[in-house]
Amino acid sequence: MANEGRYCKSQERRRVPHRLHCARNFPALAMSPLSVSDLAVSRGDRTVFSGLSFRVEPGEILHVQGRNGAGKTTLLETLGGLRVQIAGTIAGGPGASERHWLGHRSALNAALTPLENLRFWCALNGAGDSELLPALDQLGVKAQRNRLCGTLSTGQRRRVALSRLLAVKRPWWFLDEPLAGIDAAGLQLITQLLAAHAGEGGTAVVTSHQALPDSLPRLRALALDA
Amino acid sequence: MNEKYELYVWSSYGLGAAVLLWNLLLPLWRRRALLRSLNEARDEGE
Amino acid sequence: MWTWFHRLASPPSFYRFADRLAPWLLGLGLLLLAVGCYGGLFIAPADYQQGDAFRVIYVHVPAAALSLFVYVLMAVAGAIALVWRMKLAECAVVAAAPIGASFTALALVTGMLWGKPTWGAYWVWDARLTSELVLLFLYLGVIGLNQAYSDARTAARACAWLALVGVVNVPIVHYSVQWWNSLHQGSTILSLEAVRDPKISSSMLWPLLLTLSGSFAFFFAVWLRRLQNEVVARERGANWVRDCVLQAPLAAVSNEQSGMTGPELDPSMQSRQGRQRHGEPRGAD
Amino acid sequence: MNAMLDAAWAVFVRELRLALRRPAEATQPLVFYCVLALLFPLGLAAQDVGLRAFAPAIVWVSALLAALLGIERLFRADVDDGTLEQWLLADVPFPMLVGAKLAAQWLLIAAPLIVAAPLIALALNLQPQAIGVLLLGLLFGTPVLVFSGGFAAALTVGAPRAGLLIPILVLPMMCPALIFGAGAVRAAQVGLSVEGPLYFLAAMMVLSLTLLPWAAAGALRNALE
Repeated sequence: MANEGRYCKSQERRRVPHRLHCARNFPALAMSPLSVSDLAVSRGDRTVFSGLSFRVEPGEILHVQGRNGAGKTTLLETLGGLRVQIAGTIAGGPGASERHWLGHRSALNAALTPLENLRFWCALNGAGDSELLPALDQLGVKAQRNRLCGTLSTGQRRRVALSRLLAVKRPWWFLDEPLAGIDAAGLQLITQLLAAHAGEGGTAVVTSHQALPDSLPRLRALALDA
Repeated sequence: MNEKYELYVWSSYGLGAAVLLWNLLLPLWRRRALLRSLNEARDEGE
Repeated sequence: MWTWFHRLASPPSFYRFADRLAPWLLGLGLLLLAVGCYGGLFIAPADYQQGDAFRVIYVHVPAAALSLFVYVLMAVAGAIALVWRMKLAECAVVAAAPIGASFTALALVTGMLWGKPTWGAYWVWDARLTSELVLLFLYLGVIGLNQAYSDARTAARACAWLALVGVVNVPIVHYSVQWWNSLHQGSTILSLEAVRDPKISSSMLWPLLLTLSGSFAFFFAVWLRRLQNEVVARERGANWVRDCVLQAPLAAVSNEQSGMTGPELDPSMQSRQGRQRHGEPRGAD
Repeated sequence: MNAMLDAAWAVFVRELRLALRRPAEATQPLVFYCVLALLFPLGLAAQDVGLRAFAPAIVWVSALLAALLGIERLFRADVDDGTLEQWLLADVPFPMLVGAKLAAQWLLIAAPLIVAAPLIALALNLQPQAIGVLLLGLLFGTPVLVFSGGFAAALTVGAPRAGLLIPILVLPMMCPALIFGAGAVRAAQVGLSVEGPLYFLAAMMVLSLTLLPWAAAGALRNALE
């Protein structure tokens, strides 16, 4: 894809480690499209949205948009498997070990260090932790790996949380407001991560108030207000 | 009825009646409040 | 039968069904209770052992039976709510708890009033009284848990879990207290059992059967009414509420608004039940 | 199966590590337990013979209250920082993870209470021959206590101010354990057989170890939704 080529060149300039975007295709099995039809989800007794139908193809980045309370997070939670819909079907989605879920909370205990938090997370998911340090390095928080998470800034915690995406490779990403509390350099970093992920054939569903950069390949918007 | 027991028996029947009344009235009151708030909400909406 | 059941579970058809059924159940219940109480107070002969004190039985036994029955009903509704995510069952749990609690309290107090003249003490730590007390705490736990959450659905489902765990707990408490007692005061237990299960003559029996069935009918009538309220409160935005709840009684409500001396003016009731009755802002966004 | 055990072990170790980070907080239940139990004699006349009779109940009730101290916070941090979402989404049965967390809590809260119990029992003039029974009873009874406390904490985790609700939810579940735990000690004091109550306690322990993690997991899932 022409778009992607341009993107890679710009990355080289910024000397991002090469392995970030070396193509590694995910097994074809995991990559069936996710198709949602006539979905209705409620929080408590309030139906947040209903009659929602869309498809996510492998390799796509779906940007879920909408005003506050439109149900972005609710939709993401339903797709990720945290919430049960009241009507409609979700077909072809990922299994538990094929998806990354990053909520708007970072899932880091304040009294543990980033490394301890992430090692725990790896053990929870039955994954090795050999990729942890390189992942923290790529996200620029390797130096903070032995400080308590409670002493890190919001952006740093966000970066630590995002390093899970690199530490364990999974084809489906569900990211809830990954850009919240992150600086310009961080925004660039996340853009690179997403582009590299899509380049490898991975899929991402992202909620965000901010616009995602147009440079991203196969970016598609889903507006929940409509 | 034997006076020795009168107090116990009558008070238990009285309490029973009170419980019945309480159970009877409470849903009615709540229903009334509910209908009023629903009506208000509808009037505001219109 | 199954489709009928399924249709009933939808809030609007349940609402209409309850509207038709509840008045009949209430009338039947009150009639049976009135006849039963009259029979119990004036027709049944005095017991040869306990004298007139045994007449408490016509209040105590129905209340105790209801308290257990309502808890089991709550647990069954809770299981249905958790397995099939059925809204009506969630409401059923929450609606049953206050009624069950009131009858449990009645059973406890009448038990004490019966105990004083027959055993000479208001309270005896026997298995039935103690498990009844624990049951009251379980009911209070359900009511408290329901009010602790601001979201009605989360609250109802938490209550369903509690009811399920509690229903396992009640028999355990009962048998543990029984055993605890038999270790230390075996003789009182024996005489107590005899008091609780007297060889009852038919002129004593029929009022009991009447008050028993009457209070069950009464419970179901009140429960249906509470369920209606609960369902309407949770479905307040739905179209059917507008169509079939608000249309008919509109005139009645506006009348009441003008010159009413109602519960709103009763401060004691207000403080105890205010939250429950005015819990409407729940789940509002 | 192996991955499941690894994950549960990871949860267990994480709990211990977190407790080690805040040692003062972790020892609070123990201190509270000792203070509470040793307040009772001060309410009686010096050398009161009644103390010995009340000792089993004092030890048990104090343990009960100490274990409930702060249990409402059990899941709150994990819910607030999003950790529990990751537990739910991991490819491991959620009740298993909840069970592992509760097991760690038992080790952190209840095990110190069991260790301290003999000293308190001696201070309360309990006969030395009854102390073994007391410890055995606590060994069987405290898991019931911690697991039902965990269940109550899971039930109330979404409710902001439910601290006072937890004792109301837990105490009915603790009645049988209290009856048999203190009952066994009283039986030992007068030389009666203690096997019955202890068997009953062990059965209750098995029941709560098997059922309550599932109930707690269901309640947590509900609170997160």
